[in-house]
Amino acid sequence: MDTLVKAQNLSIKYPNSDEPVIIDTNFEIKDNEIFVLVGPSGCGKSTILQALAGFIQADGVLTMNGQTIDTPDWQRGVVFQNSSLYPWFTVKDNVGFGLKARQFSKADIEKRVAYLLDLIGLSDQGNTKTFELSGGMRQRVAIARVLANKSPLLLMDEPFGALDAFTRAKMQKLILDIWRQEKTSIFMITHDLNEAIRCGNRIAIMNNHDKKIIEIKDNPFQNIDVEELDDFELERKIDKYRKSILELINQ
Amino acid sequence: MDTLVKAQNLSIKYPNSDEPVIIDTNFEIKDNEIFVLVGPSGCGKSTILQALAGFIQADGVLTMNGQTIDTPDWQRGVVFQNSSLYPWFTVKDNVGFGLKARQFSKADIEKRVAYLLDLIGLSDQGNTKTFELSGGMRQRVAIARVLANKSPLLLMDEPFGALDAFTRAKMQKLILDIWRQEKTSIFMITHDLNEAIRCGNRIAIMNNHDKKIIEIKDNPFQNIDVEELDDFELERKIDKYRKSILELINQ
Amino acid sequence: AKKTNSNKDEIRIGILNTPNDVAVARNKGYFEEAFPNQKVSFITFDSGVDANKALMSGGVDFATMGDTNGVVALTAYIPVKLLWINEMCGSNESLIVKKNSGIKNIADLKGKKIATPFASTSHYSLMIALKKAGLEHKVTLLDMDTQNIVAAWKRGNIDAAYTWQPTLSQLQSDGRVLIDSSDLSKMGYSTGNITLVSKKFLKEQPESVEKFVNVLAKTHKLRKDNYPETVKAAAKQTGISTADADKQMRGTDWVSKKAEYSTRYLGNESDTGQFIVEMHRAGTFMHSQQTISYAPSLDQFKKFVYQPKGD
Amino acid sequence: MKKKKSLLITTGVWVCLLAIWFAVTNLKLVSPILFPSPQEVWTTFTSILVHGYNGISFWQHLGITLFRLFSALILAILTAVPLGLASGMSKTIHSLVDSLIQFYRPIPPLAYYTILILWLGIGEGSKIVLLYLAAFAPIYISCVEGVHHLNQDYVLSAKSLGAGKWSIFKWVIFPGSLPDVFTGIRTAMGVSFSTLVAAEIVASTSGIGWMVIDASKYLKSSVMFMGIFILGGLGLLLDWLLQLLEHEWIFWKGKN
Amino acid sequence: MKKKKSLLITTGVWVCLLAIWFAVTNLKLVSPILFPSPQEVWTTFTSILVHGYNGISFWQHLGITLFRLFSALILAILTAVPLGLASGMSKTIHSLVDSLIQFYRPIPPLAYYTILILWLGIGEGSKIVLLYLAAFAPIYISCVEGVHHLNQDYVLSAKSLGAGKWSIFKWVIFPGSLPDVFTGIRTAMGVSFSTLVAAEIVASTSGIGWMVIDASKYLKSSVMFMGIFILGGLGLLLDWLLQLLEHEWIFWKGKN
Ligand SMILES: Nc1ncnc2c1ncn2[C@@H]1O[C@H](COP(=O)(O)OP(=O)(O)OP(=O)(O)O)[C@@H](O)[C@H]1O
Ligand SMILES: Nc1ncnc2c1ncn2[C@@H]1O[C@H](COP(=O)(O)OP(=O)(O)OP(=O)(O)O)[C@@H](O)[C@H]1O
Ligand SMILES: [Mg+2]
Ligand SMILES: [Mg+2]
Repeated sequence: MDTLVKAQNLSIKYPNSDEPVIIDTNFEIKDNEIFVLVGPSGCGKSTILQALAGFIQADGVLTMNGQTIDTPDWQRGVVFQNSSLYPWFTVKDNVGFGLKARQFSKADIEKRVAYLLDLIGLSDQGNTKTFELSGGMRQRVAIARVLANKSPLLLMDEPFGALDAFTRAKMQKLILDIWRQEKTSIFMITHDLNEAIRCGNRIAIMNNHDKKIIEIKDNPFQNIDVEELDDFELERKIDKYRKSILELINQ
Repeated sequence: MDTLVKAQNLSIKYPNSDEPVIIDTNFEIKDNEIFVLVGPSGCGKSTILQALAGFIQADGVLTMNGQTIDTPDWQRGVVFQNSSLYPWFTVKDNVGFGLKARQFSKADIEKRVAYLLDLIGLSDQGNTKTFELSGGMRQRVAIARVLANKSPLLLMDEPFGALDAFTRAKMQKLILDIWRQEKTSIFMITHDLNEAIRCGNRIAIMNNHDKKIIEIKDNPFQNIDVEELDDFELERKIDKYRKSILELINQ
Repeated sequence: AKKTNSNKDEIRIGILNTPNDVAVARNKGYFEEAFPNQKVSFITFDSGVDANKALMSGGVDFATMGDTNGVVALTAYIPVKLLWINEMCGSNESLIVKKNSGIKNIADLKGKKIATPFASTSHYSLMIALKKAGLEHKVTLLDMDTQNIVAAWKRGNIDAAYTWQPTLSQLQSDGRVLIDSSDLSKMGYSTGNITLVSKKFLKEQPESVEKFVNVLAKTHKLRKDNYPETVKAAAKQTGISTADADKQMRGTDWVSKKAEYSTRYLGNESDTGQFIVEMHRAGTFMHSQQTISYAPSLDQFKKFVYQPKGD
Repeated sequence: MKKKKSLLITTGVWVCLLAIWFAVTNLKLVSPILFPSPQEVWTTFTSILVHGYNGISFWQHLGITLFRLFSALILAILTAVPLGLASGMSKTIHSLVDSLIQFYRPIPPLAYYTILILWLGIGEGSKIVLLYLAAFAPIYISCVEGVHHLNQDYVLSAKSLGAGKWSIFKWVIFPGSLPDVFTGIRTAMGVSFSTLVAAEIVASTSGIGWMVIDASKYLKSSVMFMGIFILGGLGLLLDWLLQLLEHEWIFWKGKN
Repeated sequence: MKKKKSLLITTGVWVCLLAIWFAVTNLKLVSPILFPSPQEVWTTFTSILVHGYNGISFWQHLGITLFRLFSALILAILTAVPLGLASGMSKTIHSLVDSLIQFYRPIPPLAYYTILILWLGIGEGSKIVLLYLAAFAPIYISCVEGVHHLNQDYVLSAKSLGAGKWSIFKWVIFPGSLPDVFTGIRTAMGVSFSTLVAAEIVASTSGIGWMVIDASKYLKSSVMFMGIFILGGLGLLLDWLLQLLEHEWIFWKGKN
C-alpha cells in the first residue's frame, strides 16, 4: 500500500506554552487504512490530530501525498467528538456544506447528498433540523459531511465517545461499511480498546510519559465483533492482544 | 440479606407529559449490595434513580426501610455523571457539606472529612479548588461527599461515564474498596456491561420497549477484572453471561 | 428646523412661548404680509440656552432670548448681531417668597433656598439683588426650570424664587414679591428680552432683516395705539387667557423703534446706548461670577449691535 | 394548571393596584397633581386620541417618535454589526476601534447632547444621532462577543471542508454570532428607548417623549401619567416583537 | 508579542486622534465653541482642579456625584438582590412582582423624573431614587436569571445531602447565582451612570453631570469636553473596579 501521510520527527508545541506536548514522533498513514490511536487522557492524541488537520503548526516533517501539511484543507475531513454540525442549516445543507463552499453545481451537490443520506440511513431526515436528531444520528451526519468532499483522509477524534455503548457498536459497523465502500483512509482516536481492535488496521499506542507514539501494532482482528463471537480460541487471542496494548499504555 | 428498598408496581410520569416513562416495575435493593441497572439510552434508567432519590414522584409502592420515599433525604446520597461539586467551595468544604448542613460539630466534620480524603487518596488536596482537579479526582470527591453522611444507600447515575477507559477502571476498583469498607448499599446506572459485571452483585436489565426492569440477574463475577484474567474457562463463562444480558437489552 | 445652510425660501425664527411682540405679529399675520414669497417657520425654545445652540449650529436665522443669553452668545463668538429689544423686563420678573416664611426683606433671605433658572435674566437679577444685600454666598441657589420651581414651591422645598410669568402667577397665591426687575432696572441693572440675527442671514438678506424689524416695530406701535387688541392677539397665539396675557404684558415695556436705536437703549453709530452699557455691566458681573470665561469689552458690545440703514 | 395560577396572581396584583389607585384618588387622599385619578388619565388619553396634543394628532406624535427610534436603530445595526463582527474577527481592527467605543460607551448621552446639537443643529439629525450613539455600543459589543464565543470547532470544520474566508464568514461566523447580535439589538433598543425622552427635550414640538416633558412643564399630571403608561407599554411591545423575531429567525438558539 | 502589537495600534489611534484634534483646532479650522483645543480643555481642567467650579471644589463635585451613584447602587443591591432571588425561587413571588418590574423597566427615567420630584421634592431624595430605579431592574432581572440558570443538580445534591431550605439558599443558590448577580450589578452601574446627568439636571448646583449641563448653558465648550472626558474615564474606572472585584470574589466563574 502507498503512504498517504508521513510524519517524521514530529514535535508539537502550543503557542501559549514552552513545553512541547509531542516530541520526535514518527508514523505513517497508508492509503485506504484505518489508523487508530489509543492512549491515556492528556497524552497528546488530539494534539497530533490537530496537526494532521492543519489547525496547529508542528516542527519536523508532516506531509500528505508529499505535500507539507500547514493549513486545513478539504482533503482532510475532521469529525469531532461532539458533532460540530451547524444548527442553522438542515441536515441536507450540512452534508452539502463542503461542496457548496467549493462551488460545485447544485445538481452535483444534490446527487451526492442524496447518496450519502442513503448511505447513513437518513434519507427521510434531509430537511430536519440538526438539533432534532439523536446523538448517533448527528454523528452520522457529521461523517457524511466530510465524506461529501471525497476526502482521501478522515480524521476522527473520539467520534463515538459521547454515545452510549449500544449505539456505539452500531456506529462502528457503519464506519467499517462506509470505509469499504468509499475507499478512504481514516485516522481515528479512541480510548475504547474494543473499538480500536474492531475498527483499526493498525493501532498506534501512546502512554503518559514519552510524548510520542511508542508502538504501532498491526491488528489482525479488524471487523470481528467480539461480543458476538463463538470461537473461544480466537477470543483468547484477541484478549491477549488487548492486554499487550494495555500494558504498553500503562507503562 | 435484609431488603433496604422496595419498589412494587412502580409507575413514573413526568409532570409535563401524559405518557408514563416507567410502568409497573418491581425490584428490591438489599442491604449492602451493589445493584446495577443497565439498558439502552432513553429507556428510563435515570428516571428510576430520580424517583429513588425523591426528586420526582412515583405511583405505586416505593419504600426504604419501610418508609415511603417522597422527598430527598441524606440517607440516599446521589452521585451524578458530571460531578455537581460546588465550585465556590474547596474540596474539604464540599466533602463536609452534608455534615455541616446537618449541623454536626466542627470537630466531627473535620475528622470525617480527613478520613474520607484519605480513603479517596486526596489528603493533600483538601484546600484545592474543585475546578483545579481532573475529572477522575472530581468524581472521587463527589463520592466522598455522599459517603460523609454515612448514607445507607448511594445512588450513582453513570458515575464514570465522562471518564476515559483507563481512569474508569481505577474508579471501579475504588468503588468496590469503599463499598467493602463503608458497608453501604449502592444503586448504580451504567451503559458499560463490563463495568456492570465487575461492580454489581445483581444486574437489572431494561430494554427500549417495556418501560420496566425486565429481568434482574445475580452476578457471580463481581470483582473479577476481565482484562487481567488468565483463566480462560472463567472468561468464557463471563462472555456467555455478558451475551445473555446483551440479548435482553436488545430485545 | 432644516439643515444648517439657510436658504432664500425660508426664514427660521426661534421664539419663546410668551405673549411678546413676536407672538402678536404672528397672530396678526404681519410676517406673511412682510414676506409674501418666503416661508416663515417658528421654532419654540424653552430658553435662550437652546436658542443659542440653534444659532450656533445655524438652525435658525433669528432668535429671541433674555439679554444675559445674548451676553453668552457674544462671549461664545456666535456669529450674530443684537437686532431688537422685544421687551424690557419689569414686574413680570420678580423675586417671590413664601408668605408664611417670615421673610420680610432681602436680608432675611440669609441661609434660605432660592430657585431660579440659571443663565436667565432672572438669574442675573437675583445675583445682583443678592450682591447688593451682601448675601452672595449666604444663600443656597438652586438651578431649576420654571416648571420645577412650581413643583418645588408647592412642596415647600424652596423658600423663594426669582422667575417670570406665567410661573409667577402660579406662586402668587401664597407668595409675596420682594423685588422685581423694574426695581433693579432703576438701579442700572435692566434686563430684557432681545432678538439676535445671524450674521450670515444679515449679509445675504439685509432687506429682510430690515423688514423683520419693521414687523416688530409695528406691534410695538399697535400696543401703544390699541392695547386690548394687542393683548388679545398675544393671548390667542400663546394659548392663554386674555387676563393672563394682560397681567404678563403689563409687567413689560415695549419700546418704539425710534427709542430702540436711541441712546436710551441700543444706541447708534456715534453714541452708546444705555441698555448696551448695562449689558456690558452684566457681562462683567457674569465673568466675576465665573459663569462666562471672560468679560467682553464695551467696544465688543457696541460692535454687537445691529444698526438699521437710513430710515 | 400552575401557569393559570400565576396568571391569576399577576392579574390580581394589577387589579389591586388599580383599585387602590382608584380609591386613593377618588377619596381625594392625595392631590390630583401628585396623583391623578385613573378616570382622569383615561379621559385625557381618549381626548388626546381624538383631538391630538398641541395641534398634532396622537398618531403623529407616536409616528415621529418611532421614526426617530427606528432610524437610529437601523443605522446602528447597519454600522455596528459589520464593525463588531470585523472587530471580533480581526485583532488589528479590534485594537483600532475597540478602545474608542469602550471609552464613549459609559458617557451619559445627555452629557454630549449639547455638543451634538452644536455640531448637527436642532433638527432630526442630532436627535437621531443621539439615539444612534446610544444604540451603537451595545450592538458592537455583542457582535464582538458573538464572534469570540463562537464554537471554534465550527470554524475549524468549515476550513477543513474547504470553505474560503468569505464562505466561512457568510455561512458560519455570521449565523453563528446571530444569537448574540440579536441580544445586542434588544439591549440597544432598550438603551435607545430610555434615551428617547432626552432626545426630544430640545427644540421639539412632537413625539411622545416631548409630550411628557411638555406636560411636566405645565404640571399636567394626567398627561404625564398617560405618557408614562404609553412609553412603558410601547417599550414592552417593541421588546416582545423583537423576541418574536428572534424566536422566528434564530430558531436554533438554546437548542445545542 | 501579539499583545504588544495591538497595544501599539491602540496607542497609535489615540495619539493620532489627539494630533488631529490638536492640528484642526490650532489651525482654527473649526470654531472653538464647536471644538475647543486640547490645550484649552487641559487649562480648564487644571483651573477647575485648583479653583473649583461655581464656588465648589472639583473634588466636592466628584464626591457628590459618586455619593448619589453609590447610594442608589447600594440601595438597589440591598433590595433587588433579595427580591430577585426570591422571585427566582418562588413562583408566587415571581407572579406578584415580575410584571410590575417588567412594565416600569423600559420607561425612560426622564419621563418619570418630574413625578418623582413632585413626590419626593428636589433634594437628594428624588435624584437618588431616580438612579435607584434605573439600577433596580437590571439587578432584579439578573438575579431571577441567576436562579433559573442554576445547575439543578446543585440543588438536588444539596437536598439529598440533607440540607434544609436555608442551608440550600445560603450555600447553594446564593453563591450559585452570584456570577449572574454580579453581571447585573455591572449592568446596573452602567445604566445608573448614564442616568447621572439626567438626575443632576434639576435643582442641582453640584455634581459632574450638573457641571456639564451648566457649562452647556453658557456654551463653555471646554468645560463640556472636560466633563465628558471625566465622565467617560470615571465610567471606565468604575467598571474596571467592579471587574476586579468580580474576578476576586467569583473566582470560579467560567471555570466549570
Ligand atoms: N490549546 C492548548 N494550549 C496549551 N496546552 C494544551 C492545549 N490543548 C491541550 N493542551 C495540553 O496538551 C496536552 C495533550 O492534550 P490533548 O488534548 O492532545 O490530549 P488527549 O490525548 O487528546 O486527551 P483526551 O483523551 O483527554 O482528549 C495536555 O497536557 C493538555 O494540557
Ligand atoms: N424532565 C423530563 N420531562 C419529560 N420527559 C423526560 C424528562 N426527562 C427524561 N424524559 C423522558 O423520559 C425517558 C427516559 O429518560 P431517562 O433520562 O430516564 O433515560 P435514561 O435511561 O437515563 O437514558 P440515558 O442512558 O441516555 O441517560 C426519555 O424518553 C426522555 O425523553
Ligand atoms: Mg482529546
Ligand atoms: Mg440517564
